[in-house]
Amino acid sequence: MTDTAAREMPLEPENELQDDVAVVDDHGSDIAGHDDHEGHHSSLGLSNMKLAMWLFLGSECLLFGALISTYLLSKARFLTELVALNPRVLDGLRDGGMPEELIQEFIAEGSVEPIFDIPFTSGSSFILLMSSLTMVFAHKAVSEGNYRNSRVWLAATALLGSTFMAGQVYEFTIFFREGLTYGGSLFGSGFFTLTGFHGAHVTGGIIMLLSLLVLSFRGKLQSNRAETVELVGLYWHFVDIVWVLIFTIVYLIP
Amino acid sequence: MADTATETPHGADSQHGHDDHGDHPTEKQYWVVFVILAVFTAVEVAWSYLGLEGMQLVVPLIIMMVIKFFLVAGAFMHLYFDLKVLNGRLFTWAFFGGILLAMGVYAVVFSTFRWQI
Amino acid sequence: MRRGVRRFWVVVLSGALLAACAEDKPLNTFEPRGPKARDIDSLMVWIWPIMGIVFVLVIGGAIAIALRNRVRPEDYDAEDLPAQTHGNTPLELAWTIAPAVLLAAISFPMVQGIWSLEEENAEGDLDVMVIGQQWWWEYRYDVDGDGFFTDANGDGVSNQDLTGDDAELPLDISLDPDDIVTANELVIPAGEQVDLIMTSRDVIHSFWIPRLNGKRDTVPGRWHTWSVEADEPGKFTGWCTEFCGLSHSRMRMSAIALSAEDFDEWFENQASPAEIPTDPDALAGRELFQNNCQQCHVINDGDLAYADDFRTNVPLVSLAAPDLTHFASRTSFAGGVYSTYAGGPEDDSTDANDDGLDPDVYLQLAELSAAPDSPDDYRFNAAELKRWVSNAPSRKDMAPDANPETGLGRGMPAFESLTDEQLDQIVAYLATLD
Amino acid sequence: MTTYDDQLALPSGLSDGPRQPLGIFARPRNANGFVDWLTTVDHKKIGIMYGAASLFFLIIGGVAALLIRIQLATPNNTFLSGDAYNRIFTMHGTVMVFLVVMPMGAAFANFLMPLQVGARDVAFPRINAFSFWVFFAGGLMLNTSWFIGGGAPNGGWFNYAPNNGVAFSPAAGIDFWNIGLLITGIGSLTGSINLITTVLNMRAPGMTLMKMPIFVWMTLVTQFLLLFAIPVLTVAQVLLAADRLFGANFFNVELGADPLLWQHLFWIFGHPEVYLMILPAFGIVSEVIPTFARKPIFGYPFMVFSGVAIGFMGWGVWAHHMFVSGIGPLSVTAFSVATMFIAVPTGVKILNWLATMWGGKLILNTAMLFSIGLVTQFTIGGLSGVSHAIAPSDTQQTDTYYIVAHFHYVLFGGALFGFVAGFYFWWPKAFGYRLGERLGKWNFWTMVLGFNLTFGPMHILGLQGMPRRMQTYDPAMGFGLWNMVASWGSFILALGILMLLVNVVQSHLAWRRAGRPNVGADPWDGRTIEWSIQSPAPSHNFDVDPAVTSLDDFWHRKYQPDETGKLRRIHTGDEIAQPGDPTGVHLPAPSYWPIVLAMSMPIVGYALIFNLWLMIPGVLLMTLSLWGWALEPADDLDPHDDDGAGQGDSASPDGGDGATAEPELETVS
Ligand code: HEA
Ligand code: HEA
Ligand code: HEC
Ligand code: CUA
Ligand SMILES: [Cu+2]
Repeated sequence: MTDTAAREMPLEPENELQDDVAVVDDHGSDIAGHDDHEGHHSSLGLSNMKLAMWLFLGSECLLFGALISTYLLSKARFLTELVALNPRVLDGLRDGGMPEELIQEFIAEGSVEPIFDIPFTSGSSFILLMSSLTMVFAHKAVSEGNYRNSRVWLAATALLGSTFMAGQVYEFTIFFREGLTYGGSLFGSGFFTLTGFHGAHVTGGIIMLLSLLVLSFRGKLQSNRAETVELVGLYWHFVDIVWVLIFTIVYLIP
Repeated sequence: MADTATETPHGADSQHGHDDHGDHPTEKQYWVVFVILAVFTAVEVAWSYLGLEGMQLVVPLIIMMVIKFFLVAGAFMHLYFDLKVLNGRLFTWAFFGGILLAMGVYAVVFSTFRWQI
Repeated sequence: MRRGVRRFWVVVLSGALLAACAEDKPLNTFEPRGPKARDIDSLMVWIWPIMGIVFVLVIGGAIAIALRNRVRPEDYDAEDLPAQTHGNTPLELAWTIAPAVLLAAISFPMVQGIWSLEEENAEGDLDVMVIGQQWWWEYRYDVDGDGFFTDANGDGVSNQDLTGDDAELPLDISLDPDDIVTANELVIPAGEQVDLIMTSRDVIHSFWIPRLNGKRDTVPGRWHTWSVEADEPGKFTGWCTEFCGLSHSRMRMSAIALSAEDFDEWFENQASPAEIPTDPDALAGRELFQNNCQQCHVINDGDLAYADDFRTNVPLVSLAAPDLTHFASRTSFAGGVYSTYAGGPEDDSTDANDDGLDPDVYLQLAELSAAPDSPDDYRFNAAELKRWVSNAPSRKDMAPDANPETGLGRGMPAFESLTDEQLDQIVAYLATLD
Repeated sequence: MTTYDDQLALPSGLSDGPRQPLGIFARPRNANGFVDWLTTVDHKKIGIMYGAASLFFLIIGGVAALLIRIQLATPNNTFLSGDAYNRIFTMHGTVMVFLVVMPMGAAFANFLMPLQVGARDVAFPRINAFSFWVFFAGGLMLNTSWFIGGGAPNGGWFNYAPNNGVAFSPAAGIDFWNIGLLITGIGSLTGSINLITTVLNMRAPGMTLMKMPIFVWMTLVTQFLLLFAIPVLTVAQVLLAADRLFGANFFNVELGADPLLWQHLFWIFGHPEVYLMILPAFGIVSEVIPTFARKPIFGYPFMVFSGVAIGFMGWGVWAHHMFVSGIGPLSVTAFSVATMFIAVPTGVKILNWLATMWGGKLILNTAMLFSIGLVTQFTIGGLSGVSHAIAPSDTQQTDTYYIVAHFHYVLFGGALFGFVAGFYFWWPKAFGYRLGERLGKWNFWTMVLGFNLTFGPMHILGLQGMPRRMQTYDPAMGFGLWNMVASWGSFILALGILMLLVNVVQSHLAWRRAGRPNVGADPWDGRTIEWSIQSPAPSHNFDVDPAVTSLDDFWHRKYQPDETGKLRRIHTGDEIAQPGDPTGVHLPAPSYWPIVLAMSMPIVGYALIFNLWLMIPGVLLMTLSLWGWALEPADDLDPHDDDGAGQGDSASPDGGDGATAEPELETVS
């Protein structure tokens, strides 16, 4: 039992700091691969964490692929029924409070384009794209040991991400007010689910970035931790890439 | 297959030391990539306003989308610069394997549905 | 010859499979009674022997090797190793390529089979609309023969619209008196390919009459085509084969093939409205029906009024209940679970799934039951029907109570308020509907 | 078989099973401490827990199966109501697939794969613990639906839309199915990432990919299948949850949805799923057969590549479950042909196993019998699979008992037989004693008999037209006889499985009575490096990194050619086995956070189903545990254990170059 107690004894922070092995990881990952030195090292000369992150992203491709497919199918089926004036579909939109002109516009154009505000979304897409740039700089700064810069870039990335999210929330409310509800139509369900999932990913990324920032302010984000930043970066870029797809597929292609 | 490089006797890759990517792009290169991305985005949006339809609209948009995709993956996510490790195959496969699989599978799904719009 | 080959293999494969050929299995897939089913069967006649050979080789081989090469524990000698073969690339390539070649060969007739199953009948031939719902089948026949069905709004929907790549999807498929609407029993002319245009009102079902063809799902919101053809007149049993909820196991159906003349006679009868009964009991039953049943069921006797907008009055998920206009002309009810007629030659079960029914008497059922000549003749199964009307959910799993989410129920409710006498009157009325 | 029990000369202090030398922490290997199991991050313990959990769920699923068989024994039976029947077969299928076969695969992958690649643990031990607990939590949650929320799910294991919507299935059962499996899916996903990383990146020096044991290869393929398949199911489940809980319309036909979307998503997952259930078993027999044939596996590269090919092709055939769904003749043609060709790589495996046995000196012990059982029984299932692949004939067969026969032959006769073989084979490595051979043989023959009596007749029933998922049938349909036979068979089969459980208990007791004799490192004259360490495997696995130079490395160290080229045994396994000395090794410390985090998931699940207020404790707990997890060092730097591992070689922080260095074996006094 004493053994157990010893095991559970929390570690002194300083101790941990010096020991670049016991990396505290910000997004719940583990690093045991690094710890048994005498034995294990990587067969491929890669870091386990990084490999794991890439695998995770590979799996995310199928997730977003399925969501995008669902969206496309839902939109197509929605428009088919709408153009055929299926009364239930019309009722669904009207119950959500969609103005009649907008509905007629949908029908006339056979497209959901009228509800989108392309300039606005282009702006937020650009912001998200920009955050990828700041993210690489953050990583660069950390690996070069430039702590001041790293904080600036991390904060900038988180800020840009938050701006994007704010834009999305704003967009959602606008859509909602225009009568595009989650339950009112197939298109609404598909659209909000896809973009909502993406938004949840961005939010997760922001939380990671903020955690990094906190670590940095507590002096724990030193160059030996560059990989952690890189991992967050990979995730962040991936989320950005997904938006590149969504922006084109959902917004630009009617 | 992703394994040729792993045939190297153990420890041969130890010069990779801490990690696997030697040369990362310079700050300037990042900026260049970013500007290209930004330009593409602008062109995309503009294109969507040209009032084109069908293939004329969709194909260029998709092409630009794909280019952007690879720019981010290649430059920002360092896939391009990881080419040195394992001849770049491992990460590339983990990730693009997922993408290719997703594309293949979902394309087939689509082909089995009726499309009217 | 082909039959001979098949018999041979069936016997060889196992004695047990022989039992599968026995005649008393109404769903047996080994007994094609129509060209489509025969196509499938004749494809399988070749597949099973091939599989049988592989089976014998692999399993026999495994057992033989195990027996031949076994070493008993007492003879075990750690030093005495067998020859350490690591592999043999040509050999392995051979058993990679050989099955591939075999399968490639099989795929030719297979692909042909796939497409031939899809072949539709000629323009102008009989098409029947099949609608699955929890837990019974509805069939609609195009009466005026113009290739159009009518939807609830009276708009014409061409069956051409319902197939092919640009199918329109009319969602409101509800009952319309202009078409022949029947339930559970698909009546077809023998020797003619009948195309089925299928959909569902609620969940996915699957239409399967094994002796006439394989199965095809009926999917809500989609129209699928499938066809059946019977060589000879007869009754062919089927079963819904896509899990569709509570009473999936009680969703059966049958196809009844009639000779050309009989079919015409049947068709004419179905196309005309039901007769208003003269018997006072039946008349009383008719009134009870109007008050209790009409909110869901349709009986078209020219006089009987029914709800204009049928759907809105019916608290049913599927929005429809079986059309009872010619109820007594059908041999089974409640999703093919109960017989409308009991008795008949060599049979007095009330089991709808035995094929004792002689299709030659199909059209005379009602007459026979009204005035049976002998106890062997068919008689209207009043007892079972009465049990059904008084408490249907006890005869078949259903959930007539409304779903809290949708306010809709599934199936027919119990009518405990009806007295015994009233029930008899209703049954008497239903018996007149031939 | 030669036993080594007596000839063992263990280093002192190890005679009673390997023990940690004095003073060094803390991971008592025979910990009867409950807490130790809850907090362990040791891949072996986690593997054992996966195994135990899957056996537990096997009993639940099996009892459900027996209820099914009782109900179907006679026509028009009323033992179960229609409603109860639907719930029971749904739970039977779901439990067997998701909570029995999948975790059993995970059990072997976890316990064995790190040992076979010569790693000290998996890449992310805490995540590994989390994977297990989250699977277990999800499984328990699913099973609570027997008691709460209006009954167990009733939509069938593939739960087709729109029958799974609130309009048709208002009770919460479907939500349990949906959310419960969503939760287990999280475990599968994290597990797959973890295990792939381990295989790719933590192999012993010298173990190149083509020197990995086949089981490791199959694990790799399996985990890749999981990695890519789980997200597809996740999306399907998210869509369903959105529909059921938040009023979305993805499967609402009235608004134009197409229900086939569910089928596509489910089977894109579902078909890779069936291969990821069978491949671990294939891996297991690929280890067992060479060992007891005393020959190397025949055609290693073919075995590897056929496994990989099955993995790839498994992605291109999902619509063979939809041949009658109306996907159009072109798709049917493509999928039909693609499906048939999966028989090719699978056939290569079958024939290569036979070729391995050919000319061998077979020791037909229980593990080997079960392996041969797999080869034969699986082939039967595979051949009926090919007959479904022929789409026209599938229109007659689909949704009949012929399909039920097919998948029980591949799942039970394939996967489970393989797993049982694995139990018998690796039991000594996990627990230090063998399972009894006598009862084992009884176990095997009872199971073979019961199995074939149960599922053999289902071929006939299916061809006679008996549809599946039928609560009852009419006597006039003529299904009575074979159903009765199958029902009897199922009880014989249950007896067979019972024997396995009895064998476990009995062998354990016998071993205890005999004073816990040590079975030795290498009880079967094994081929792969997991046999080069003590049994039961010490918690640190390897004292020194095993340097691997060839396939079946351990075997080659025992047997070498003499001058004449004839193979001679130069060592027994125990002579060259590692003594199990943990000095200088330090292991990741146990942690509470994985289990706590995992337990927060079902709370969130219940919140979604019953009351969103429950979200608050659920999310709080989740945040707390994530927080705790993040702040907890993954590593326990025990002050005694300052072998320099921690701070010393900071030049190579992740040990990338420890390769050539001799492991430090300082003795700590
Ligand atoms: C472990 C799981 C597992 C495995 C390995 C397989 C393997 C195969 N399965 Fe099976 N299958 C299931 C589990 C599995 N299946 C389940 C659970 C279902 C039902 C789901 C449900 O509806 O509930 C199902 C259903 C199913 C269907 C759908 C049936 C229907 O619902 O209509 C089909 C159709 O093609 C099919 C085909 C195949 C084929 C071709 C193989 C092949 O991989 C088999 C290949 C093996 C061999 C062929 C034997 C060895 C080969 C040789 C000895 C070489 C020589 C052989 C020849 C030349 C033929 N399976
Ligand atoms: C790995 C997967 C697996 C396994 C091992 C089994 C094992 C068994 N299965 Fe099942 N089965 C499925 C997967 C599996 N099944 C799936 C996926 C379905 C489809 C579900 C659906 O349609 O949705 C299905 C469906 C299915 C049906 C069809 C139901 C229907 O369509 O209506 C039947 C019918 O007989 C059946 C029977 C059995 C039997 C008798 C066993 C036996 O082998 C079980 C034997 C095991 C035990 C009995 C437990 C252990 C025994 C003891 C501990 C002994 C002591 C205990 C007692 C005696 C109480 N299964
Ligand atoms: C709420 C709607 C509803 C009401 C009211 C109702 N039924 Fe039904 N009825 C159904 C449904 C639904 C079925 C189909 C049940 C099945 O087979 O699954 C059915 C089936 C039947 C059948 C069998 C038809 C066939 O061919 O299979 C008969 C006969 C019948 N009802 C008679 C009656 C009578 C008589 C009454 C009134 C006393 C009545 N029903 C009232 C819904 C209703
Ligand atoms: Cu309808 Cu099953
Ligand atoms: Cu499959």
